[in-house]
Amino acid sequence: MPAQTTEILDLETLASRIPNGARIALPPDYSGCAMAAVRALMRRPVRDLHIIAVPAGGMQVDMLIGAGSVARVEAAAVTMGENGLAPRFTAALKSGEIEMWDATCPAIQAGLQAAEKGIPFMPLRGIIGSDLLRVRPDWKVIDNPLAEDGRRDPIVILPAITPDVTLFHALKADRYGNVWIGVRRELMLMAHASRQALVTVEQIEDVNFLEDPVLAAGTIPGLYITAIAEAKNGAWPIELSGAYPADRTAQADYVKAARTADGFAQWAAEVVHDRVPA
Amino acid sequence: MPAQTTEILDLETLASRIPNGARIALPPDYSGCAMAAVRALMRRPVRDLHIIAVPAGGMQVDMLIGAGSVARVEAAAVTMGENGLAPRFTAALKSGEIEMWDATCPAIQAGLQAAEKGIPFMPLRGIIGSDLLRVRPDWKVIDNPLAEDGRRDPIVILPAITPDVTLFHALKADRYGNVWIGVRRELMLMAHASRQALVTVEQIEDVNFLEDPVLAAGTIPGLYITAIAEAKNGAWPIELSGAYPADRTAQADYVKAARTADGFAQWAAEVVHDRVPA
Amino acid sequence: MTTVASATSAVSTTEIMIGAIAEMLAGLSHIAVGASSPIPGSAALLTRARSGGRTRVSVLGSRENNPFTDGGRELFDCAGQGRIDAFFLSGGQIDGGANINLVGVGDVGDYPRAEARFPGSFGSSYLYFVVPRVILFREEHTPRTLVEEVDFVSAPGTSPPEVYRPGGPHALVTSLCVFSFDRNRARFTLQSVHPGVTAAAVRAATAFDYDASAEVPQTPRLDAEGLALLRSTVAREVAETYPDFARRHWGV
Amino acid sequence: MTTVASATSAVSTTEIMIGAIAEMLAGLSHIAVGASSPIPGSAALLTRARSGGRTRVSVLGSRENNPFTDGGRELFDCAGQGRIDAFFLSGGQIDGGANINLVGVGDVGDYPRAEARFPGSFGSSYLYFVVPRVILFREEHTPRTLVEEVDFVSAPGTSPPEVYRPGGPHALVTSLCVFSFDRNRARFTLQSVHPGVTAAAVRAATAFDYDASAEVPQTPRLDAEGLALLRSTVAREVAETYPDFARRHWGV
Repeated sequence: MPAQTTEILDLETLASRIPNGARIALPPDYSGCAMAAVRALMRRPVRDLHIIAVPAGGMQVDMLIGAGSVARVEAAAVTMGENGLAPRFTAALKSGEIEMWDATCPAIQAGLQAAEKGIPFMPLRGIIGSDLLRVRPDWKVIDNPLAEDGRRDPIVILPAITPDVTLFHALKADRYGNVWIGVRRELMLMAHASRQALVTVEQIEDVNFLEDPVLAAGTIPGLYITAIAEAKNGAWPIELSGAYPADRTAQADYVKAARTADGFAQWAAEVVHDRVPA
Repeated sequence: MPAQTTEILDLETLASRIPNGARIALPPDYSGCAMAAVRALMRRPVRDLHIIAVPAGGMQVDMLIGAGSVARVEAAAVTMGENGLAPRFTAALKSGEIEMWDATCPAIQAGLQAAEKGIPFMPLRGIIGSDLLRVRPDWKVIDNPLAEDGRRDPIVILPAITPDVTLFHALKADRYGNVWIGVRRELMLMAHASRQALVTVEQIEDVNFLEDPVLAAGTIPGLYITAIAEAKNGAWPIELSGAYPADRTAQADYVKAARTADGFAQWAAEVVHDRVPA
Repeated sequence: MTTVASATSAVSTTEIMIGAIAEMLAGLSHIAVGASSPIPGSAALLTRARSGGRTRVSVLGSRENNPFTDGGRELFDCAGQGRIDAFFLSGGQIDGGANINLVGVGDVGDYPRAEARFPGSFGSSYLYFVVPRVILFREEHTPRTLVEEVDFVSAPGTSPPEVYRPGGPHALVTSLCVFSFDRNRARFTLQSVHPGVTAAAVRAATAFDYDASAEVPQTPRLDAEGLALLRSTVAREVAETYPDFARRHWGV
Repeated sequence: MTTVASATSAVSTTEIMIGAIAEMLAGLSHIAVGASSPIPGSAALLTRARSGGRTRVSVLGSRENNPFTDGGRELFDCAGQGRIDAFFLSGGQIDGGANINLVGVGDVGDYPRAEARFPGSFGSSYLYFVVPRVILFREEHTPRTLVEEVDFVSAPGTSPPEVYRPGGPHALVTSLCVFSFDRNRARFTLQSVHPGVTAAAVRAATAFDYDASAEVPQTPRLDAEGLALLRSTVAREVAETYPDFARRHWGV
């Protein structure tokens, strides 16, 4: 009799659980983006998000910036990949309307690992001499206290990153809230590190993934999952590995439209507020 | 065309790759012990091992101590579980013939994670006020450099643990050296952290586990695996999840015999040097 | 015993201990249990059975009740995240300051040589600090186990205020009695004695000093419903992880 | 182009760059390639094809050639373990000290506002330190990209001796030429110019100072065998991860 502590919600209710001002962790474009839930957030619209991109942001980050939902972005990069620069992100940094916490990929992962372990900081090699240290006063260089023979060994230490909430999309969950993610372990790290994890899935199955040793190996236990909601094509127009490829036309259309604020608004009126794929 | 860098060896050759004096990481009794390979090491016999039990040791550690193969044990515990104290370990600590580095489970895991990340140390909560700090001069208490407002926040930091070699047994490998371990991720951590990983398996399959997204989720890539060897019943008399249960009679026989050095020698003559299960 | 214990059989000391521990667990969200802890394990599974699915129990070494998929470190990480409300520790020695010793008997100056060597500290040196409600249990209640001062501190009962410590000892359950622990005073109080045990007998069997009121109540037994549940549904769940224990006590 | 390039077609600048990079990779055990790096990716896959299975290539974002099973951090952990011999970085700006800028153009004092904002540093601030052979590549070779001093240092080209740094820049490959980098002198040397390019043209297109001998050799082309391999087997492997690139260059 496994415990049943994960709530099963509908998409809009799940999105409503993310409060204004939340520090929200979002996965990269190759790892399951909860695009349907992001559109629900834009319809509300949510405000003042601190986005933690794990470790880089793409279309979902750019859309949320365009919708005026973002106060701050913490990321190793924000990009539309082969479609070029992220237009609303780039514009927002030119105008100065969002705060940027530039990072480097392994620093975000190390910060989340610190939260996962319940430790206040994590050391990381590299970074010294980078201007990231200038713009990230929360990062600090110390002398490795275990260096041999009093040798100087400067090393960067990074504070734990504990998101209020993690939001992503996956292929499937079971009714106990166990979510199968396969090799996409960054999603597990995010769920472990975050206070809450909200997950949309293509489908919820009436089984227990943890009873199958092969599935269990790629499963985040329901223990870490606050709530799940079904969302068919929930990652569209981003790819979902094992289910569907990226809709490159829709992505290119977005990048083209979002070059200007007006273009973005028109795009959002059509794609976010009306034409919600079922 | 995947690279083919993992060697496929026979059991004795695989065991011969572990030099005297090696710092060797061994898994706990529930996680796939390479007992056939350990018996091969005892027949040689290997000498002066520094065993890193991840995080606790059982029958394989006790056997190696009995065989005179061990200089040092680094472990959170050594126990025969429901069969009680580990007899050769207990005797060796009474006589003082091995060095002991007592630890606590998460400290060993944190040390391996530091090696996995290529960082020189890892902080860990707890431990302060434990006599472990007295007997582990390599562990150090520092003030958290990120503590707020000059508040004192003492925290233990642990050096990275980089084993020379990891040795374990698993259900199956493929011909590219990919090893399926399911949820037993401590084996992956050990392989990542170690300079070499030697693995025995029930069988080597002529496929590529990484091509199957469900299997891939529980697979250590061959990238980290130095060599594999087939060993049927390779974990006997320890259980191998998904294959066979523990042989509790054989384990109880061992504990009874190993109460004395003579008893151990007799047991070894019979079980290690002659009756090698195929 | 090879037949199922009926609900009317006499309540055993083991069942008294299980009942006492279960009472301390009521209402918690997530209880974790170590590999060789059948009495706390039974108490945790009983608590879950009475919670209607709200209490999660994670039993190390169990196939059915171990939800972890990230390797041996996950239990400790999970506790460090504050997601585990209760855990259980024992000790070769436990002293009046709730310090526990899982390493050995003898002068720590002689370490690693020991007069008697225990298996080792396992996760105690960490979990004792981060799990809010740690329940100590030790069936053997003698001056040899409940000592004035432990020879080796695997994990201290209390810490100075600057040490990060959201967790710590809540109580100590033995085959004779239940002690509660006051973290501010670093001291045990005799809470209750098991049926047939006197406060004087506890005092005689305990080498450390502790507080006790003049009238020490008896440890409450499980009510009939709880006992029936323990001996049926829960006993079968216990058998999955602790088959010998379940057979011995409830014949399942 | 929609037909497969034959082995006798003219060698393109892209193929010259691929050949130059491949030469730097020969004999390495493990080469990792970022997600949007088709030229280095092609060079790595060509190296693997010529290695007889001894060279491992890990391409981020590839299904076929991404061996990682431990999430986004594994590439970085793997590099930290010393298991990656070569990696590739680019930059919105690269300067004569091999400092790279992936953040933006403008005074760092105005950060985060920027005259032009690039995507961000990605893993460069780390990988540049731990991967022994980092090859910089940038197709656009102009004073705008190869600057005297970068506006923002995503990752420095060199570090003081006390800084742990087993890795760093090895060379810079552009559409015009190949520079080698001397870590002790923190300075580039013009190693070779691509066919049809003069040393003077490189000097005019480069805003940073660098060394050059009086006679700069031409960047060697791939031999016929290498070119044939690139345009057949390797092109098809490249297409798995970089379909547009492979179609454009080799019609596969």
